[in-house]
Amino acid sequence: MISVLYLITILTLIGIYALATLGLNITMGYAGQVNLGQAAFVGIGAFTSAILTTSYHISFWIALPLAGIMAFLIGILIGIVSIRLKQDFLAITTIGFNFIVVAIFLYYDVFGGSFGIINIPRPTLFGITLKSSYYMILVFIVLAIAMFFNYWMENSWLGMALRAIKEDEDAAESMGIDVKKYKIIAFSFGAFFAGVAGSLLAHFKTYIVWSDFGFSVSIMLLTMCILGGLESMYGPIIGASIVILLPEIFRPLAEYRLITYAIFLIVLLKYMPQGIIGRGSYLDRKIRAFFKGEESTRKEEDQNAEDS
Amino acid sequence: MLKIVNLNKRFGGLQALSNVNMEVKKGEILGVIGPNGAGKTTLFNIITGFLKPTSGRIIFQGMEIQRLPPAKIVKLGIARTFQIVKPLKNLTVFENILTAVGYQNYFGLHFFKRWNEEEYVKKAEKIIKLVGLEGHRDTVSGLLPLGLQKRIEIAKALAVEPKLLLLDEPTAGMSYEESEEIKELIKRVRERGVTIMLVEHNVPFAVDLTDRMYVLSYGKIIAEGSPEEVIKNKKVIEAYLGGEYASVES
Amino acid sequence: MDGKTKKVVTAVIVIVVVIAIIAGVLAYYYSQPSEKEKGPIKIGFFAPLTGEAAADGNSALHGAQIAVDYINSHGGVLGRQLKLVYYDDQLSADQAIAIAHKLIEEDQVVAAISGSYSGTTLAASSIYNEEGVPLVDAYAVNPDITKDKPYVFRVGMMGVTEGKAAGYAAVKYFNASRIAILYIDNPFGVSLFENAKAQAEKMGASVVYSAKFSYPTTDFTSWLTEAKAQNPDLLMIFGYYNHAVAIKQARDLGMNIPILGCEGFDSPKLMEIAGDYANGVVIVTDLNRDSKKDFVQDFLKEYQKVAGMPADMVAASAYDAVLVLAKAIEKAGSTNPKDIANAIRSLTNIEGATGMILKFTNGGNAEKYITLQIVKNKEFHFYAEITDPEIITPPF
Amino acid sequence: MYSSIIQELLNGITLSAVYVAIALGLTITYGILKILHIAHAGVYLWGAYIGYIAYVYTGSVILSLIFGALGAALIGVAIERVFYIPALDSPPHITLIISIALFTLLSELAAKTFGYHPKGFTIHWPIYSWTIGGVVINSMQIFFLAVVYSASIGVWLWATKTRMGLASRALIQDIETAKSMGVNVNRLIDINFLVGSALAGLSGVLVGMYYTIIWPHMGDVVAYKGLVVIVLGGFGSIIGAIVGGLILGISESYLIAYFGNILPRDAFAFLIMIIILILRPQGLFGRSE
Repeated sequence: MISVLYLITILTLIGIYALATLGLNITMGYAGQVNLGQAAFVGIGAFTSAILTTSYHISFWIALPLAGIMAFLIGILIGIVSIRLKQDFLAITTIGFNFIVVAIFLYYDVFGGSFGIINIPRPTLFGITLKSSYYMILVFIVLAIAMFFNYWMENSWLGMALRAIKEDEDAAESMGIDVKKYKIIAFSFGAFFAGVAGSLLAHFKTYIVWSDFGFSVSIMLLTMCILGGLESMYGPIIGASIVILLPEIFRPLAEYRLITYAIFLIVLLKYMPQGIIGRGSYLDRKIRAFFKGEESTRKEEDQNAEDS
Repeated sequence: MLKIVNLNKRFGGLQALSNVNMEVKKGEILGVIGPNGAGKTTLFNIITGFLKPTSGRIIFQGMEIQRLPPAKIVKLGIARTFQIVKPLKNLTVFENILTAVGYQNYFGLHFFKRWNEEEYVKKAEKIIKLVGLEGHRDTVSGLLPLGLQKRIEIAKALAVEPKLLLLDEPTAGMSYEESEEIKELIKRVRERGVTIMLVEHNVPFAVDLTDRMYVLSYGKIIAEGSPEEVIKNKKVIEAYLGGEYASVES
Repeated sequence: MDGKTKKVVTAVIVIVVVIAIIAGVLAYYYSQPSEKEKGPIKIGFFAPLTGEAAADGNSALHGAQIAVDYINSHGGVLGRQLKLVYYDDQLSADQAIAIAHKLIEEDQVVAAISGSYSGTTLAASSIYNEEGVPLVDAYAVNPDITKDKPYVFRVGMMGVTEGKAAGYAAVKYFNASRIAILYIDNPFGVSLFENAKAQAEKMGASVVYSAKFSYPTTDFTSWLTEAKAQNPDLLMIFGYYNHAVAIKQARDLGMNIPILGCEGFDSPKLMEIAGDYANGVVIVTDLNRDSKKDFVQDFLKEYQKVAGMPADMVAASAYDAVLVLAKAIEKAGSTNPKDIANAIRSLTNIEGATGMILKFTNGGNAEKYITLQIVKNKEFHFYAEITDPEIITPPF
Repeated sequence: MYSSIIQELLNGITLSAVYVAIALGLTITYGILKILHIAHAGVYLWGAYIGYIAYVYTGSVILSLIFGALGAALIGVAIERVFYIPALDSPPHITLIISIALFTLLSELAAKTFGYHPKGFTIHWPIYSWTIGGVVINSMQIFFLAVVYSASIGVWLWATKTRMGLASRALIQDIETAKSMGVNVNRLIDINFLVGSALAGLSGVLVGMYYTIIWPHMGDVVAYKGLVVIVLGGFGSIIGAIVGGLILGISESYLIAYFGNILPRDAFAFLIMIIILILRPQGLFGRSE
C-alpha cells in the first residue's frame, strides 16, 4: 500500500526540481550555455526566502518572487562572466561558482552556518496553512506558470535568439542578435526559476542547510534536464520524475542502489542521447507531428541528424 | 554610402590592413579581390563589427560605425555572409530564415513578441522563394549540400533587409554550375536595390559580376577601377603571380 | 489564443489535474492503519548506506541489527519479535523526508531510529514529531534535532556536553593553559569547538589558535604550522577517525604536546591510520571498551563477526538506540507510539553499549557519564570518567 | 614567525605534488579527446586500492607503485575504449554525465569491494625528519615530492622529445591532420590514456602512502581540483599543469593559514581559478585565439 503523504512528498519534490530544471533547460537546452552550478541558484533562492521569512518576518508570498529576483541578479553576474569563456572553461567556472556559493552558506552565520536555518514557516493562504497536498498544488501551479512561460518563450523571438546563439554565435550576431545580451538573459532567466524553486523547497522542508545545494545537486538537475530532454517544455518534468522516482523504486536494493542507478544512467544516455522527449527524440517528433496535424518531413532527416 | 577612411588593423606584430581607404556607392556591385592573406575577410569583419579596427573610421550613411557591436550594425542595414557557411545547423531552413527576419525584435524587450505572425512568416517564405529553397523549407539545414547552404547564407543576409550586403566568397568550394546560379541570384538581389560588396577569390567570377573593384595585397590597396582595367594592371598581375599563382586558377 | 496555444494550455491543465486525481484516488484508497498488534514489531531505520557517508551508515546499521537480533534471541519484546525496516538516505535531506513518510505510513513502524548525520536527521525529525512517532537519534549532535520535539530523543552525547567535557578534561587532567583547536566545519565540530572553548576559558585556560577543516581534508599541515607558532600546550582535534592523519602530521611537525580527540576518533581505524602516532592520544567518548558488562563484550564480539572489523562509537550508539526503544516498549506494555514516547521519558539507568544512560531529560536528550579513553599499544583503554553533573547534564 | 612562513611554503609544495600528480594525467587525457574526464579520479582511487593490496601481499613499496599504476592504466584504457570512443560524437554534456556516472560507479564499486571504511596505508619504511632553521622536513615528504616531480619531468620529456609524444601533440591540434599524416589515431589515444591513467594510479598510491589513508571517496575532491589545475594551466598544456599545481598548492597553503576564516580551502581554489580566468580566459598557458 503506497501511502498518500509519501506520494505527495515525492510529487512535491518532483514539481520543485522540475521547476529548477526548467530554468536549467533555458540556459542549457535552449541557449546552449553549460551550467553545472544550477543548485547554487536554487540555494540562493532558498536562503533568500528563508532569511526573509524567519529573520524579517516577510510574507512567503513576497519572499517567493524576491527569491527568484535574487537568483536572477546573481544570474546576470554569471552571465557576464560567461561572455568571455568558452565551453569547457565555462563548465568548470560554473562548478566553481557552485562550490563558492555553498562555502559562503557554510562559513557565514547569516545563512546559519553548518547548522542551517530551521523553522522556516509554511505559507498560509486565507488562514489555511499550506502543507502536504495544498503545498503540492501550489508547487504545481507555479510549475504550470513556468511551463506556460516556457511555451511562450518557444514561440517568441527570445526562443529564436537563444537557439541561434546555441547554434552559432557569429551567425546569430550577423542576424542582429546581441549575443552578450542573450547569454546574460539565458543565465538570469534560468537562475530565476531556480531561485523560485529554492524558495518552494525551503518552505516545503522548513529546514535548509548549505549541503542541500552542493555540486551533486547540480549534477542531479543536469541529469534531469538531459534525461528528460533538452529544448522541450515537458522534458524537465519527465526528467525530474525519472531521477526522483528511480531511486525510490530502487530503494529495496539498499546499498546496491547507487551502483544500479549509475549503470542505468550510463545505458540510458548511451542509447538515448536526446533524452526522453528532447528535441529530435522519437517522442518529440511524434508530438510535434500531432500539434502540426501532419507527419512532417523532418522525421527521417532528424534521424540522420542523430547520427551526424 | 559606405566610406572607409585610413583603416588600420594589427594582430600582434602582423599588419593585416594598412591605411585602407574605400568607398562603396549606392546601387553598385563592388568587388574586393586579392591573393590569400591579403586581408579581405579581416576588412569584412571590421565593417560588420566582428573585429575592432586599430585605427581609422568607417562611415555608413553619415554615421561612424567602427565601434558598434555587430548586431547594431545589422540593424543599421549592413548584412554579411560568411566564407565558411554558418547556418543554424539543427534548425530547419525556414527557422533559419525566420530567425533573421525577426532581426528588429532582438533589441530592447521586443523579444517577448511572438514570431508566429503572418507578417514574418510571409516575409520568410518570400525570401526562401527568392533564393530558390522552396523545396527544402522544412529540412534541417545542416543536412543540405554546401551549394544550398550557401543559399541559406545569402537568404539570411537578405532577411535582415540590408541596404548594403557583404558577400564573403559566395562561390568558394562550388562547381561551375552552382557558381553560375549564385551569380544569377546576386543579380536578382541587386535588382531589388541592394548595394553589394563582394570578396572573391575567383577572379573571373568577380570580373563578370562587379561594376568596380579594389585589389588588396598584404593589407594594402594596390589597384582600383573597373574590372577590365584592374586585371590588366601590372601590380595586380605581379601580386597574383608573385604571391600565389595557383589561386588565380582555382 | 490560436488552436496551438489552446492545445498546449489544455495539456498543462491536464497534467496538473491528472496528478491531483491520482493523489485523490490514492487518498480514497488509503486505508486506516492496519493491525499493528500482530506479527513482528516494526522499527524504522535510516542511514546513509551509499555515497560518501556510507562507512558510518553501514556501521550504524550493523549495530542496530545486532541489537535487534540480540533482543529477538532473548525472547523479543512483549513476546513479539522486533523487525528493523531500513532505508538508505544517501545523506540527502529530501530523501530522509520521503523515507519518514514511507516508514510511518507505508511500513507503519511504531518508532524509528536515525543512524544518519545532523542534516538529514534534523530535516526528518519534525515529520516524526508531527506524526507522533518516536524517533531516536543515535549519534547526530545538532541540538535542534530534539529541541521542542516531544517525540524525538537522542541516545548519543550532545555536542554541548561533549565539548564541555573536552574543555573540562583539558584543564583538569592536562593542566592546559594554551589550547589549539582544529575542528570540522559541521554541526558536530562547531558545537564541540564552541563549548570546549567556553568551558576551558571558564576554567582559566585560553584558546590560542583555532581553525576549521572540511570532511575530506587529508592535509592539515598549514593549520598545524600556524598552531605550533603559538606554542600551545594542548591540541584538540574534533573530527572523525579519518582525520587521524592530523595526529601524525602534528607529530611530524614536532608538536609533542598532549592531543585530545573526541568520539569521532572512537574507532579502531584511528590506530590503523595513525599507526604508532596514535599512542598517547586521549579521546572524549561514551563507549567504554574495558567495561566488564557481559552484553557490551558480547556486542563487541558479535560486531567483529558481522562487520569484519571492531565496533566503533557509531555502531554502539545505534545499538543503544534499539535497546532504549525495546526497553520503552516493554515498559509501556504496548506499541502505541505515544505510550512508547512517554515510556522513554520515564526510563532510568539503562545499561547500554555506550555506557549507562542515567535518564532522558525533558528535552529528550540522554544524560550519561562521559569517559576519557587513552590509546596504549594501539588499543583504547580507560583513562578517566567525568561524572560532574555540571558537565554531563544536557542543556535541555 | 619567519620559519613558519617558510614552513608554509614547504607545506604548499608538498600539497602541490598531489595536484600535479592528478592534473598531469588529466591534462594528457583531456588534450587528446577533449572530454572532461571526471572518472579520472575513479581511476586514481582504484590505483590507490590496487597499490594497497599489492603492498599488503608483497610488502614492497616499489611493487605497490608499479601495480597501482598498471592496474589504473588498464582501467583507464577500458573506460576510454568502452565509453569514450563510442561517445565521441555526442555533445560534451552527455560525455560529462557519463563520466560523472562512471566515477560514482567506480567509487561505489570500490566501497563494495574493499569496504566502506577507510584503510590505513602505513608503509614499513622508517621516517627520518630534519629541522633546518625551524623548518621541519621528513624523508617521506622528500620521497613523495621526488617521485611525483620526476614522473612529471618524465612525462614532459615523453611529450616533447619522443616521436610518440610529438605525434600526440599533433593529434591534440587536429585529429584529421594527424590521420592524414599516417598516424594511427586509435593506438595513440590508447597510449595517452595508458600514460595518463598510469599517472593517476601512481599518484593514488603515493597520496595514500603519504597521508597513510585510502578510502572509497578519496577521489571526490581530487576530481574537481584536478580540473581547476588544468584550467589554470590552460587545457592540455603539460607545463601548465605543473605550474598550475604549484600555484594552487602554495596559494592554498598560505590562504588557509592566514585567511582560513573567510572561505574554506576548495572555495579558495575555485576563486583563484575564476579570477585568473576573468583576467586570462584561455588560462595561464593556453593559447589565445
